[in-house]
Amino acid sequence: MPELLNPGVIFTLGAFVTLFLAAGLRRYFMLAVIAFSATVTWQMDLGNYGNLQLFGETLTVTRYDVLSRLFVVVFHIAAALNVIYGWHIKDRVENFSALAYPGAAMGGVLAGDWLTLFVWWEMAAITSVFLVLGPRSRSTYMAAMRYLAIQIASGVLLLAGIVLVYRESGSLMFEALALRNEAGDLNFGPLLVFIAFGIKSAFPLLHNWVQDSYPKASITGTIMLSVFTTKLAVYALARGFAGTGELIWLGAFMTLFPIFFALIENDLKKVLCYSINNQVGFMVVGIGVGTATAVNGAVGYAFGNIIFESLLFMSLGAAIYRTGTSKATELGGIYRTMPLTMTLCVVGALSISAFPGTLGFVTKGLIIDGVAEEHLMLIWLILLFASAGVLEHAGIKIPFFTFFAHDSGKRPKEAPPQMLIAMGIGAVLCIGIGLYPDPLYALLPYQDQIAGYHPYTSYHLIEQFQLLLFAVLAFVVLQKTGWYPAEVPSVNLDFDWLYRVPGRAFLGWVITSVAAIWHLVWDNLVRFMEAVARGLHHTHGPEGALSRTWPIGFMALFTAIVLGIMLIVTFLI
Amino acid sequence: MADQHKDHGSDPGWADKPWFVRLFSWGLYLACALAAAAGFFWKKDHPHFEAEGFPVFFAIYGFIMFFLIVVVGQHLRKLVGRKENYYEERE
Amino acid sequence: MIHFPGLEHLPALPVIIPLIAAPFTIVMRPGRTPWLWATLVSWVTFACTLLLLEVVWHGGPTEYKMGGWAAPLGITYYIDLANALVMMLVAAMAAVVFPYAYFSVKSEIARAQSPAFYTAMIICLTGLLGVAATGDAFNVFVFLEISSLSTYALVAMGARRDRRALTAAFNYLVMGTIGATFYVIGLGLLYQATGTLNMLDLHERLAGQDNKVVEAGFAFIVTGIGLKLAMVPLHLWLPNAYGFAPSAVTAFLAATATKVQIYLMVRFIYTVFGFEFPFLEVALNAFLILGIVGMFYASFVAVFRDNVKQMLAYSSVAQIGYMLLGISFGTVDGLTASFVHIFNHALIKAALFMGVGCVVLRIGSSQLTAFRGLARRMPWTTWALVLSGLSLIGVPPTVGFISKFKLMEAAFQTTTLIPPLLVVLLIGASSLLAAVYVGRLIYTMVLEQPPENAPAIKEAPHAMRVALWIMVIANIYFFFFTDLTVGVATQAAEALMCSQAGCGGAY
Amino acid sequence: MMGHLILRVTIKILFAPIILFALYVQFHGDYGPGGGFQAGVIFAVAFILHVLGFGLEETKKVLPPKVLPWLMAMGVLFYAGTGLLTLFLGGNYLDYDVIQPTSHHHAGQHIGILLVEFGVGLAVASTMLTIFYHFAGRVPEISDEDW
Repeated sequence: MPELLNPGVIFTLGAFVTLFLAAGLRRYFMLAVIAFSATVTWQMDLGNYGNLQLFGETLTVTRYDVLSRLFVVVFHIAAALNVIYGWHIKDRVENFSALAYPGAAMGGVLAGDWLTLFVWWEMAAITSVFLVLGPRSRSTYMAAMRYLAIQIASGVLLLAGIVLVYRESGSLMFEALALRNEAGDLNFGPLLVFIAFGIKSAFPLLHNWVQDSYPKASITGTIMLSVFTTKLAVYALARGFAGTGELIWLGAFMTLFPIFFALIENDLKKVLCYSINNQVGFMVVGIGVGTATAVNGAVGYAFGNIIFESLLFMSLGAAIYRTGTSKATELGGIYRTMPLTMTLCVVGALSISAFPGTLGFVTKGLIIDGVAEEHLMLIWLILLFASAGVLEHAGIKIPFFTFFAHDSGKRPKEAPPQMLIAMGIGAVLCIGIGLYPDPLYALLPYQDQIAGYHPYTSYHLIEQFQLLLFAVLAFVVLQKTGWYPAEVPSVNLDFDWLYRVPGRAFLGWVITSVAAIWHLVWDNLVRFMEAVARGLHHTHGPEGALSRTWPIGFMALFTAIVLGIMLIVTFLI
Repeated sequence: MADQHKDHGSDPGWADKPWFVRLFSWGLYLACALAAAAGFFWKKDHPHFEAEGFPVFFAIYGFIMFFLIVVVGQHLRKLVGRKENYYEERE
Repeated sequence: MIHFPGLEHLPALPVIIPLIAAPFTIVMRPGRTPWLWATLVSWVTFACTLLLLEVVWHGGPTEYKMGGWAAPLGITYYIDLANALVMMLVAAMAAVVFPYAYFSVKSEIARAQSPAFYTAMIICLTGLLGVAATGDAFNVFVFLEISSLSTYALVAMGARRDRRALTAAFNYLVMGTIGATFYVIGLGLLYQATGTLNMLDLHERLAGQDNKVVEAGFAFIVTGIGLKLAMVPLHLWLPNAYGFAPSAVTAFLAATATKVQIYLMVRFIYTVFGFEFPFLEVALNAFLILGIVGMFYASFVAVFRDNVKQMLAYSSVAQIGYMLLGISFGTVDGLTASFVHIFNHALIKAALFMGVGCVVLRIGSSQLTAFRGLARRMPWTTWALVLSGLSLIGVPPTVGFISKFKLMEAAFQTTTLIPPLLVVLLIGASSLLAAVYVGRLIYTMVLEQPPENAPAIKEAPHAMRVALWIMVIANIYFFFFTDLTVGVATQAAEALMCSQAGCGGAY
Repeated sequence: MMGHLILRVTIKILFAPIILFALYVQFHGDYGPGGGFQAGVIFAVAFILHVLGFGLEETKKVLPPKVLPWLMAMGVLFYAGTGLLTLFLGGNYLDYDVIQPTSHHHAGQHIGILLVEFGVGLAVASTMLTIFYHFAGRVPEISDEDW
């Protein structure tokens, strides 16, 4: 049985225990669970564990190898940071999700076979929906249902894909799949799996659930959501579809379009959600390229992104916690009273923009190098362009509009200590690993390649400084000339408009017309039945009792119809 | 949140003071100049693309692209911008 | 000279034992005695069916001549893996539900009626086992009526808690009688065409007959059994009957009654008729469409039900859709999936209805509002409901997943009216609906607060909790150990399908 | 009282012949048309007639309802017990031949079927009466004035 005890299982069991604990005790217990799971993981050697026999197939509950190790490590860090950050939270559901959801993500990362992956995949969807549901209002409820529907759709596609893949290959092991066969045609089973992964990693046009649901969650909920679901999908893509050419273009597009939406978005939470899309895009490109450098870069960047993205979310969250709004138009000028939060936010912003000396710098360079090595000129230019975009919306917009910009007049208190501690740890990791990246590099899957890589070469430094400093210069120029667009309270249409407005209208139309037809048929049927019953009533039966008998009559009528159809059809054939 | 009060502009913080703005601007210009200049002295050993050989490629690219994003991006707002309660009205 | 009956009587014993036990029950003193007796009987019967399954599994189909008269003249019991599995299932459900019933019955049924109640339960068990065991088509009708009549009485006994049980029972009686009549009319037509009632013999004599009489007989039989198994749109009796019956009855019936009818349908389609008849394809297509319609229609209704018993009853109608779907594929895999789901769904629904029964016992209502904050008030019951609810959705590691997986696997291999992939996606989509209504229940139980000033309540009595958790554990156990379910079901399906290709006998 | 006099006298006269006829049908069922089902109903009819003439309470004195479940149970037991007997005598369930294995005239079949038919008759008669007692003894839930 200890064979089965992997972090995913430990977290999940722990989550269920939290349901029964008193509110004050829960947070200590949650930290203890994370610490225990980390110890178990620490002592685990690379290899496969927990092999189960199930209808003649071997399931591998835990596959602890170089690729999954990195994700498990960073998920532990993120889960711990989140518990610390949300030390004040006493909500049972949120505490439950704070363990169950990372647990599901880790279980998925460690899954060695498709079936186990599927289980955790669905678990991640179900446990995270509680986070979206968190504040419990009508709009969050609707968003949560949309979120759940999309996540489950991903699960259903995955299961269908798994069945097909299993039929074809006869193996349930979660290994790399070929999206196309030798003739270049799409393989159907892998395609379904690909789309399932794509939904979770928010491929372009499948991305809207991120912006739709994440901002609806509570502050801590959003931070957690930003970490696990998409990164689990990134891992799954890296495992299943590394080197799939389609991913390069998908990823490149993913890095591009959020930039523009983020620019004009007023809700800073949503800006960060677009940033998630953009960031995952970088990883997807790396996975698509599929060379040792690129994959190292992709998973390394996933590691880094989890740290600095949540640092940004946390600092924004602290501002929201103190001011009660996430709108750029209503924030601003609060650096006066929240200097520490502001500083930590800037660290995160520098890091996500990949300024030298930060976590972003030492990981993003790998992806761009990977692309350059393959001489993919256009992609390379797009990624550089997207880097400027990252600087724009995550590096400048978030700290600038949250803490500086126009003075909103708000003078909130500094963030509470537990938040500062969590953000502080995140910031230390950003800078620490940025300056001394070797421990992170030791976790990357392709050690041969990384051994010869040095991020701090003069050329790399110059290139990065030129790109970023001149971009900042452009910002300053735009700001001074007044060309930089002012923030206005608005909501921006995105692809989700299609299903939220015309789709909804269409659905409403279908429902009303179906209802109309149904009423028509039903009323006539009832009238017909009543006529029949009244006819019988004249010759037989006592007064009343019509309303009582008609359900039976209705059933009898159906029986007669079924029999009639059966007779006609069998006679005619 | 208890101590928030509306008094626009009455209390310019340190970041809004002219000396800081000036210091920041000049610091940035200097850094940009240094970075551009450095491009002429250190060259990449094995450039993958010709563009990489051009000393201030990244500087120009970064500047123009940022400009482009902002200028193009704000026109997007005309296309997709809606009132804040756009969806609520429809639900 | 007295012979002690040995293994050679095994096929008949599961029917005889409860039959003989029933009259004793009616004259017992009300209270604990009839319950103890019924429990004992159910356990002995269960042991017999287990033994029978073991014998048939390893020794092949067995036959028992009633009164020593050989087929086709006499009534014979043919037991192959398909019936053995169904019989074992029915007896197993009885063996779990009967011990469970005591407290539930005590609170829901007048003490003076308790002997009658347990008598009816035992007779119902006799009837269900008889339907499954017999190889004579008319004998099927007799046992069908034995089980149905006792069921009507059992449903009506819910009247003490809710008077509407009487109407429900009456509706059920009318519909059940129509179903049985149709069955007997169809059988009469077949008898006219062949002059035999033995299933095997019917199959042989029907071969090559392609006339209106046989066709009409087929239509009547399918409609009749369809009504009895609550195939959409002939299901309307079921939700009320299950909803208003006493909890123990609902748990027992939901786990067994429709399952036996499904078995009977399979028996008629594959053993008595066969693919030689062109109308069989039509019937299978009808099952496909009605199955899918049922899956969605009933699930949608279930989503909006506020009474948990009725919600689960509608869910049963939806699940019958899955079973029909499996049959409709006309392949070994499809049939296997159906049998597996018969077994698994019995486990799931028994557990769910038993859990609801515990709530009814303690809170006195099966409305969804009664379940609010149940996790804190009755944790054991709640988590049993949660686990079996997950099983209903098909979340691993529960048996529900095995069912769905098998069904999807089977769907992929078929060529039906509807493209296989669409069928698979539809199965997935209807699971989503199951997730919605089960989610509603779980949400209410786990996340909502108990109503203000709710009186403190105890957990359900040990006997009920133990029985409930046995079912829940079975739900998980049979996910990991599928020899009994998938293994037996596959062999049973192969045997049934094999008769089509003509390899070996019809059994 | 006087109004029912003719009916009551008639019923008293018919009561015994009806039961006799029931017995005839019962035992005739061995070879000809008839048997336990019909006989049981006819048997019950005698008592039903009695109720109609003399009232439920009088008949309940003749045949107390308490006895009926026992009779029902006995009836079924006769039937099932015969089967069990043949089982213990070494035959199949309801294989009457083993009752008189040496007989050349299938005496076992005769005995067996008589026993079974008797059980059926008993069960049917008592069940019919139980149902009738319940219907006849049912107090209306809504009194006539409330209609």
